[in-house]
Amino acid sequence: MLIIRRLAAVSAGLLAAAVLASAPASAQKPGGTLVQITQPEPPNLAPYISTSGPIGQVTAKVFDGLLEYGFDLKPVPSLAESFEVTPDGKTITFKLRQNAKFHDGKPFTSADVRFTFMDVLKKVHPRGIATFRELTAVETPDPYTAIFKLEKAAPYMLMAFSGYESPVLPQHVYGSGDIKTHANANIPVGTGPFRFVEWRRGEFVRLDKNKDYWRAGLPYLDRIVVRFIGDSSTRTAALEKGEAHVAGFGAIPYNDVKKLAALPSVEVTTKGYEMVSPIVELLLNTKHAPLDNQKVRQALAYAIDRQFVIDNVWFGYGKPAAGPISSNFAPSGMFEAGKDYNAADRVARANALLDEAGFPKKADGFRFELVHDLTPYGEEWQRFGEAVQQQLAQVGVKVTLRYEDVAKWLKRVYTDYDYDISSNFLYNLADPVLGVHRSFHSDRIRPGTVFVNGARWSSPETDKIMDQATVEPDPAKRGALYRELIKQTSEASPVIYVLELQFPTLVNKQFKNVITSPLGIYGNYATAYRE
Amino acid sequence: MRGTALLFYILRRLLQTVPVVLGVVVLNFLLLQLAPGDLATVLAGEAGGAPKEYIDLLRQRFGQDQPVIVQLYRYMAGLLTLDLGYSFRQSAPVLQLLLDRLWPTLLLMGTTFLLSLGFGVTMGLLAALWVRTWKDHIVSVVAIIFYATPLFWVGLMLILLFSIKLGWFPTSGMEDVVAFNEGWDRVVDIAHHLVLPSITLSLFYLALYARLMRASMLEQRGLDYVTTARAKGLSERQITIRHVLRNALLPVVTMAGVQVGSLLGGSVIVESVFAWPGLGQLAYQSLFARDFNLLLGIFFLSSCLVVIVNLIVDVVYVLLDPRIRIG
Amino acid sequence: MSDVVLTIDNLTVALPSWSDRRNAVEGVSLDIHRNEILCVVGESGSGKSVMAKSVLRLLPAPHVRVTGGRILFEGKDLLTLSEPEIRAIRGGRIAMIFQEPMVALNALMKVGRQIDEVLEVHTKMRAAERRTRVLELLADVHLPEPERIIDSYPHELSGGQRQRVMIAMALAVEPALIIADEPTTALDVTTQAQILHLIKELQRTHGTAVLFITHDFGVVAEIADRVAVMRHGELVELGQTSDVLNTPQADYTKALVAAVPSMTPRARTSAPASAPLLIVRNVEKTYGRHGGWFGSRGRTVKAVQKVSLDIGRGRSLALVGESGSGKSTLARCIIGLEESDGGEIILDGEQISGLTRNEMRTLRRHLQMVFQDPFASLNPRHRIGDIIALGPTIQGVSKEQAWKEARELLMLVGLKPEAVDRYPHEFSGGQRQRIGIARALAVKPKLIIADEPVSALDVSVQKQVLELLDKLRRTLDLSMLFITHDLRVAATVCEEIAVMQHGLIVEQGSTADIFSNPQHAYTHALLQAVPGVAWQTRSAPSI
Amino acid sequence: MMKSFSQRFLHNPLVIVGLSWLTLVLLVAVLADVLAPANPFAIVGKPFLPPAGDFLLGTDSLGRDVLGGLIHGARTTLLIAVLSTLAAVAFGALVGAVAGYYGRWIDDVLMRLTEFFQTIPSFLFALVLIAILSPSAMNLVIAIATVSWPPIARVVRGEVLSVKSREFVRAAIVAGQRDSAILISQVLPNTLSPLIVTGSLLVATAILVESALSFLGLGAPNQMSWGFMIGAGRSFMREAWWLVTVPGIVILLTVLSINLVGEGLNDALNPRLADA
Repeated sequence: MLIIRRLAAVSAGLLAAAVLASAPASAQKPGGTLVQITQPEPPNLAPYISTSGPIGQVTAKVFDGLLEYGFDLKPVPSLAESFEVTPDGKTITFKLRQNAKFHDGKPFTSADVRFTFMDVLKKVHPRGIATFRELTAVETPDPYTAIFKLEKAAPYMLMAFSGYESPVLPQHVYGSGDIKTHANANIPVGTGPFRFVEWRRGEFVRLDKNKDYWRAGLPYLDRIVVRFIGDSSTRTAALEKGEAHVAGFGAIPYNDVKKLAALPSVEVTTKGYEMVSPIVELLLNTKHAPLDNQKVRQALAYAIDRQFVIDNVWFGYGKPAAGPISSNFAPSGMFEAGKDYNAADRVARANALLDEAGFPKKADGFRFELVHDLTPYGEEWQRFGEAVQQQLAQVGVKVTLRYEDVAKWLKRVYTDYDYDISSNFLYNLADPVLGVHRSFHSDRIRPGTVFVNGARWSSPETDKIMDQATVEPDPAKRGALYRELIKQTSEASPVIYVLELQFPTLVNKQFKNVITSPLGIYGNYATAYRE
Repeated sequence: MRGTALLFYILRRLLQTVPVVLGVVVLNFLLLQLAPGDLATVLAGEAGGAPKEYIDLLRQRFGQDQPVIVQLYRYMAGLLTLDLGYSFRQSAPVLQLLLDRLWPTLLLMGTTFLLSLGFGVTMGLLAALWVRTWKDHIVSVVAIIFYATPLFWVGLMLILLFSIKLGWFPTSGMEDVVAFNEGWDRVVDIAHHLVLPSITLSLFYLALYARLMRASMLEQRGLDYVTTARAKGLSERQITIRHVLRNALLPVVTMAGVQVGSLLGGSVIVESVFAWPGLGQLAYQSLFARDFNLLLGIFFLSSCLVVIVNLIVDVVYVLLDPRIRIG
Repeated sequence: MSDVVLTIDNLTVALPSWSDRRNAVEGVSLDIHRNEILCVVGESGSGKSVMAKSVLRLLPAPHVRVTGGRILFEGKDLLTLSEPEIRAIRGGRIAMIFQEPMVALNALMKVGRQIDEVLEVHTKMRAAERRTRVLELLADVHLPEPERIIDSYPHELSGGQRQRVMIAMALAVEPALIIADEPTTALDVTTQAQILHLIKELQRTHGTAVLFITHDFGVVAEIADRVAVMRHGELVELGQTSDVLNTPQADYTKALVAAVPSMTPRARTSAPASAPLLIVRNVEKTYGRHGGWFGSRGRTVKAVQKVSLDIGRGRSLALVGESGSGKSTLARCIIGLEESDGGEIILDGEQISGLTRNEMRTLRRHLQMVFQDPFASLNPRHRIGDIIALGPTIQGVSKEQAWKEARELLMLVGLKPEAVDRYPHEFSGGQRQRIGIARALAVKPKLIIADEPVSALDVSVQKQVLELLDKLRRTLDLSMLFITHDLRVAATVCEEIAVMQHGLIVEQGSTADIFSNPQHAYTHALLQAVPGVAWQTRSAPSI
Repeated sequence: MMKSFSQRFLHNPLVIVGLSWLTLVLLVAVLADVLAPANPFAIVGKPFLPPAGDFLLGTDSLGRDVLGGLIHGARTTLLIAVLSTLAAVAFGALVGAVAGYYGRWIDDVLMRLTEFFQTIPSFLFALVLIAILSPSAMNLVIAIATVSWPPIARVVRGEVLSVKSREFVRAAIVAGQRDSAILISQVLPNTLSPLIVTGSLLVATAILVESALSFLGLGAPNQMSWGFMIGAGRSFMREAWWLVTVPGIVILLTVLSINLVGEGLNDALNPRLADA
């Protein structure tokens, strides 16, 4: 089937009006400073070499992408006014906006696009190396046309053009010198609605309004200040006192979110993570006995009380996961519930499976012992580990917890594979090719590469399904392939899917229109305003 | 005469500290090599996973593909020219990062130092003057409670009471980031933010100095020269101020020098509770990010800081005590 | 009487509840007259110092306090004065001089300023006038270069100079009474003589009354107009100096006077032995060679310079000198506590200098030592039996045998054999020194080195210990090297004397020769400096 | 004659208070399995039950019994603190004794080493050690001991220096005792009292360090300890005050008691200072 989608060249003002249809137009007066809490402090402000979450929370306001996305995950125009995909899926032609300028006053042209994708993202961007692997060239017949040439069709690529994922860089700034240690790594220059002013380390980044933004009349806010506060209860206090206005991605402890939600001044939303779709999982080392036994793995999956974890560890901000693919993909037909590990008699089933597998309970009530390596990402992960420890104890599995720092843990799980169980949360991202394949495909068993197939489970069948889905342009066929993948992987259970995390984003009610896309606080806040 | 002697003494002491500081750096360098995992994996981890090519690229960039001895040699060679390397994680030269964070830490530590020393000495002095009265008991009990309370707990309780319930002080940070104050307003604003963290960090040391000062005062008051002073007809007040105080200060000065290192350690906790943008927080972050260049830089800087403060303390000691020979 | 300056009337001072006796001073009454030096003499624990301190109410309250009596001064009872009133008297009308000038002065304040304080408190003089006065005072106490001394710190002065500063301080505002609490005890004998002379001179020129506390009858003989003898807090005897010294009435006074070591030199008791037991040849020792890695080059002190001496079998030699003369260093070199830098030490034909600790071990049985401080020389955590038996067990004697011998030794030194099971703190100073002697004897040595063995003891105890040492030496036919600063003691126990000064032996010979005809100026000065030398050579009680 | 040591020690009311609390904590630690037989990590009730209900001190964020945690925590906390102190005292005393007794270059080398460790901010150093070794009870002991021995070494060295110049040591040399024997039988026993005082105070410091490390999330994950409880409860400070307050007060009381007893020991061992 032939996909030609053509977006009407909608003017920026019209687009804004359309998105903001629900808000009363009279309230949108310019001015105000919005304070966002980002945790932890970003290591740098170079989103083209690092996809560390906090970086994007800052730089998505400074850099635009070629496209943005609606809550339905459909592309909307940004620096590209429109694009066209040839039927074979091997050529994408972007028509670029003509009035966009970088913060230093130089105009934005197709040369910048070619530089960004060919010289930077494809070479040094951690995900870009994979996402744009099929990209062979960017042709620039004129300053406002960029033609992407692909080796093979890559339908997922179209989901990766946001300012967060693929920021468009000015060639005249980043083009000279080594991009990996570029002087502007911490002084970002883009076309976005806010320009970078100052980064006082340990304290804040200050972004001021870009007066020459290509969307006339935008942004409304005068300034965005991104604050970094190391201690979680202090972050809560800052939000409570109105010293800060926006926080997301777990910056506020889940238990405090409930309390803050009760305040008249704070609004809580779980929207804005549709292109992220994080899933909390327990990774099982399928090469370690007894976890090489499928029955044992299934038994462990049954033993987890998902609702308890959601209620007591994430304080309600999640829903039970039904497989490797998030229910956020239901609209595109790629989601279906897998094997039901949440059945009412799950504990009995778990015990039965373990007996069957040949691990009877011994005199002390335990069948065998495992070590659980906790994700060193904060205290809820520790509590999660403690809850899992108690739940597995109920089916006779004795668990010892091990807590190491990030580097040590990553090395243990993804390089040395010296672990039994580890907790983690992985993003599904905008497409299963980007976020899901990495957990199961045999070509993703790569010692030293993190957040890939650490379970080291693979089968020729699932490899084949994924290879087909990668290049399959027909959404319906892709959907069917992925539903089959869900079925097979949840039966094999190399990974126990616990819950779909619903990050709460807290916004002070003085501010409106802050969360306007599936990228949430990775958005650019161009249309946010203060009442 | 004595001035030049003092200068030579300072120079000689500085020279003596060089091997100590270098030793600390080498020790830490080797210690950090023992840590499994490296910056490349952390960076890749934070990026939510990355291809192997990318991780190898990072390793090569960080010089981690070289043998340890080569890395050590390169680092030490750089150190001699005050080049502390580059923090790849923070994308900035280590020296610049350190200098950015140095002054908030110095501000916090300096304030704490003065607060704890000033109030501690005063409290100890008063307790000694009121010895065995109810006032002495109150001061002593307060001091020992401060001494026994975990730092972070005090910080949390102070935030709860003074920021959240009473709203007198800001919860965190070093200045109001919405207002962007300039000039005098900024000074007032920073001072306002400084109150709670410095009190939190001060309490323990205040208690320490108060107790030491009290004991030292009492010990000195039993010595013969005090009896001499009394036999001269001096009032107790004169005896205390002219004779006992200076003698009693000597052990407190020594202790204050010893405690500088621990003060830096305590600031890790306080900076984390109050989001104070200092070296302590930077150290904690860089440790978990395996940003070794930065961490080594922090160790280097804090060793220098400790050594310099110790030197200052020794100089103060020399000035206070004419018996110390510095020739 | 009009010239009575101070009257102590039935004074009683209570000790804290946990002390071994109730009162430090019990019902003491005394008068001190104008232009008079009254010596209060007594052994440690007699209450003499407490009495002196109670005059100016300087007792360590609240534990030690006056519970009865009056102290009348210029018509007022000092014990009932208000704080400001007593402060006006302290340093103004009554001044005090203490025993240890090093600790009695504030180490962190220039001495001039410390004298100046007295003037500041008690006069209305301006700063410049006060400075002139301080300089005058420093000159009055015969300190050289007052302009330099005034800006010196106490540690920059010698012990004698410091005590002169204390005296200048006491004289600053011409007090009616000076209380001197053992002001010369910490000083060397020649310095002591100078200070005593100074006090007497100043007292005569100013007509001041002086209450002088001391334990030494020699000092009494030297300086006192009248003497009060105290024992256990009570006044035993009070009278004119010559009466008390020459015809003491109370038994206690008699015993004390008798215990003062004689100035009569001891005669040679036996013919010289054929070969000396100990030969010391050209021994040298210099301190301060070792600097730290980065340390400053310390000053070097030549403690012992090419010293030679012999001790015959069964003979005793006294090594006499003041502090810093190198006598103790020489003793430590001989016993192997320090390594000499040069020269030879030969014991009974065997070279012992330059031996390692291990090589020295078997030779230890020939050579033992009695230490100075009976409180520091016994390990407080060991039983007496263990302490005495240590040497023999190291030499290979069985533990049972060593303990059996320890019991016998204890009897020999006049203690009960049961003492083996007790700990040092249960014994008095004299008893401990007896234990120290028993320890030295335990390995049956040929030579004993006694390093100031009686200098920390009261005079009556001192006499007993000296007698014991002498008796043992003669019955066991030991040789002895006796280190002392006190010529009187040396004369009591040794038939030969070597005088040391600045690391050199300046004179050596039989005690009798040296006493009757000193050759070296320093020996002469030492002899002259012995306090009460005139009185002692006149009436010589013998052992 | 002064009052005996035990008289002076036990007649101090503050010492009695401190000793009573420490005895209680010690008993609880020893009898933990009897007093609270359940696994302290076991989820036994609803989360966040306030104190004085079914659970005397309430439950925590996962429904674990706070009282049970305190009881088992006493064991872990004391064990970590005491073991690390013992290790620090043993090592510090060895270094200090050897440096003080042998002097010269040995002293120089060892004291440089000590200085070295004192130059590195100790808490930071402990953090690094834990990060490298990974958090566990054993590693906490190692880390805390590693950063706390230098003061002990200094105290012991100072004492040894003063004791070794005393005459009874010379007497032992003169008697022919070997250096090692002198160090062990003559010198070290006489440095005990300052060592005991410093050591007892070090236990208090160790408890504080352990709880601070736990607060930063570096406590031992499989042992219930007071520091762990505060670390786990700090986020819920406002809605469940007892989670942080109760273990915080317990730590405070314990550290306080150790200090009181340590000071009492000091006063009783050095009567001169006490009477000043």
